[in-house]
Amino acid sequence: MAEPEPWEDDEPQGPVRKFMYVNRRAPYGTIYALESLEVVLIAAAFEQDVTLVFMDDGVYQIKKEQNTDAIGVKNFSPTYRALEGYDVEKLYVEKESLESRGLTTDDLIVPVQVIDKDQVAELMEEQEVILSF
Amino acid sequence: MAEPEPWEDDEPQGPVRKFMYVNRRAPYGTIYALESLEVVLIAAAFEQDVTLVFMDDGVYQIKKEQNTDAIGVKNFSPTYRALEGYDVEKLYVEKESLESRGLTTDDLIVPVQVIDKDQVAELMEEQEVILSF
Amino acid sequence: MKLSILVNEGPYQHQAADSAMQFTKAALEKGHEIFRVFFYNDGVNVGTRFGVPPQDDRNITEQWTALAKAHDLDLVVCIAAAQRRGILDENEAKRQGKDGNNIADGFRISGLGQLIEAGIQSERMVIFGD
Amino acid sequence: MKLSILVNEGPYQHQAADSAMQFTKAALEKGHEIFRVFFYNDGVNVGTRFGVPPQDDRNITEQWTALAKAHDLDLVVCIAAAQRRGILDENEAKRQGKDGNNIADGFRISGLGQLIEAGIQSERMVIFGD
Amino acid sequence: MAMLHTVNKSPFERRALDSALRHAVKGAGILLIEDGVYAAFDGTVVSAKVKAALTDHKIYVLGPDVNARGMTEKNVIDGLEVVDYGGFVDLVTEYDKVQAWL
Amino acid sequence: MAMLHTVNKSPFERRALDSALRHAVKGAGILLIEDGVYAAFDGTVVSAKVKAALTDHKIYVLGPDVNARGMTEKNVIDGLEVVDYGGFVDLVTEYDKVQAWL
Repeated sequence: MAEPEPWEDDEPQGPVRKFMYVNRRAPYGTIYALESLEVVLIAAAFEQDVTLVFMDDGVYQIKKEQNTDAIGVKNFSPTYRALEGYDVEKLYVEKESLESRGLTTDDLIVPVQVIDKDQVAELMEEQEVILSF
Repeated sequence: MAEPEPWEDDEPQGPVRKFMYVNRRAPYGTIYALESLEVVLIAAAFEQDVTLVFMDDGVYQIKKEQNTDAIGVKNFSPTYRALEGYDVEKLYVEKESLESRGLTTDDLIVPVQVIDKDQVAELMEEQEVILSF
Repeated sequence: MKLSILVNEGPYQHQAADSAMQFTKAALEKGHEIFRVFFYNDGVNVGTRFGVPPQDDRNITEQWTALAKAHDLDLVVCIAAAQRRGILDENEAKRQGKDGNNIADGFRISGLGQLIEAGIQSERMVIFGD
Repeated sequence: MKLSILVNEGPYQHQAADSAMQFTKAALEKGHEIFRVFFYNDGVNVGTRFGVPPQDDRNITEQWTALAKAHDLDLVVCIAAAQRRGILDENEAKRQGKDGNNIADGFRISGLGQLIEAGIQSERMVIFGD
Repeated sequence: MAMLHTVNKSPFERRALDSALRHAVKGAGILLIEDGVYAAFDGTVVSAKVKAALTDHKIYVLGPDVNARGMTEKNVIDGLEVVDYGGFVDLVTEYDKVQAWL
Repeated sequence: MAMLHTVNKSPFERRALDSALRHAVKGAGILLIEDGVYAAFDGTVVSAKVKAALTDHKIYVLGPDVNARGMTEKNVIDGLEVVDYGGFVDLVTEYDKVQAWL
């Protein structure tokens, strides 16, 4: 599946498209954070131009020191650290979302770029495919 | 199932319990309004003391003139009118929820008693079983 | 004390079925009686035996099946909600003319009256949903 | 124009699968091409053939099956999400050692790569969820 | 053309509309569907917010979802455009891309 | 004893906590579980609201859900009581009844 597909030649925008994954939900209360991450990992094999943005409750997905032992659910937060190995390196966090939750980048499990809401808006406009779950 | 059950004799509170159905969600976007109503209808056969309260987006459940033809989903709002026939007659609507949505009792498909949030709170405290979906 | 549990969401998508499981275990450990666990709305999807979650994650349905066996729990899947969503036992499959069934061990399909009965019979009803 | 649709919620509990159906019909009527409809998260539950909704309500799965037949639509159920939730075709049932399957006519089970391919291949991706 | 943002959540219960409006650039479109249509009605505590957003955005609302919820075009805030599913499809193709605020 | 209100929604995204607080009589308990635990942490835009509610209510938060979300007791607002699932069970039996603000 990682090989170029025949229809890619027909793409007016060329074979590589800009994919953005918008993460707006907290982990564990619902599965969206985990299953969004599973898409990102599979997508990596397609060598597209991938951007992740964490905003609203999505910033909690990458909170350090998650310990799920007592809720009996798998802790998937270490997987965010593996993204770099898949060449997924454009991770953005919205400043306003962090601040309203009393968080700083020191609280986060991966290095990210912090941008404000207007920059998030511009970044979205630059994308070709926006996936949200 | 409508007959008295043997264990009812053991109930310290007597055979009839106060059941409240709390309806806080809008219809059609999710199934909770419909499946809550289905519980109320079945419950009627048990001859319990039933109260329904509509608050927050739940007040939209009993908005008049719902027409679902173009969304392809069944319009179940006429069923609220049938509740009276099942001796379910204690229908309360929260005043603040109505007002913040620009609605009045003229907009509602069934006769209701309008009470304010403090009265809702007191009514809840009087119940024995509170069901919310 | 006699407790009943209501689960309104399916497995994995929401934490409801997990929270209900942890709560039920803790209640049993404290010596309380679980009169019934009733699965309604998408909660009926907890009762499928066809699920195969990743090996490093929990299998919610099997957890319920095991707990029901160990403590003789009454796990009831609402028949009306199950029909909508495609949870069938052998009887229901026959009645509906379906060519198979998917109910998990330890669950039974029954009517909404079982929820009302649980409400009458139990001293507390605890609800887990979205 | 070439469009793809992503459905993230199961049938009935949320309006997502209904909205996606109405949107897809309208797009086809306007002469657009539907490259793929991908079912993810609880959306995979749309693909069960075991559902029997009340006779006076719609059967969402049958609507999709019929639309797929009429317009040769590619309805893809995500394999990983389907495993978690118990949606199986014959192959998957064999592979997982399950004694039956429940996939509906017109749906196929495949990998997440199909979603990415849809994103690359389609000019627009429209998402319906909770 | 800029992006089309779809909002399917009640503005009384969820913050999806707020998030969409905070991240919509000038010229972006907002389409209210499913329970999101409750933001489209006049005389509610959120009407003022929606009217203010009309300065920078075209706002559309899905008619079939409006009617299902017991409302008609008469209840819709002036300046919003009511569309059917065909109109929804047209918006998807006219705007550059779509972002769903689930 | 009054009622126990359980809240399982993030206060940043949903209005369930607001609704629970509006309808809790003096002496009623509030238990934060699942994504509801985000209301329990200090230094957020909702902390002040929760602190104010402590005047009329005992507020509890489920420790296992706190830890799952990368937080510890140190992050929890002073005056809230952290309980485990056993404590959750005790609260259910101590209060007269339970209302879930889903």
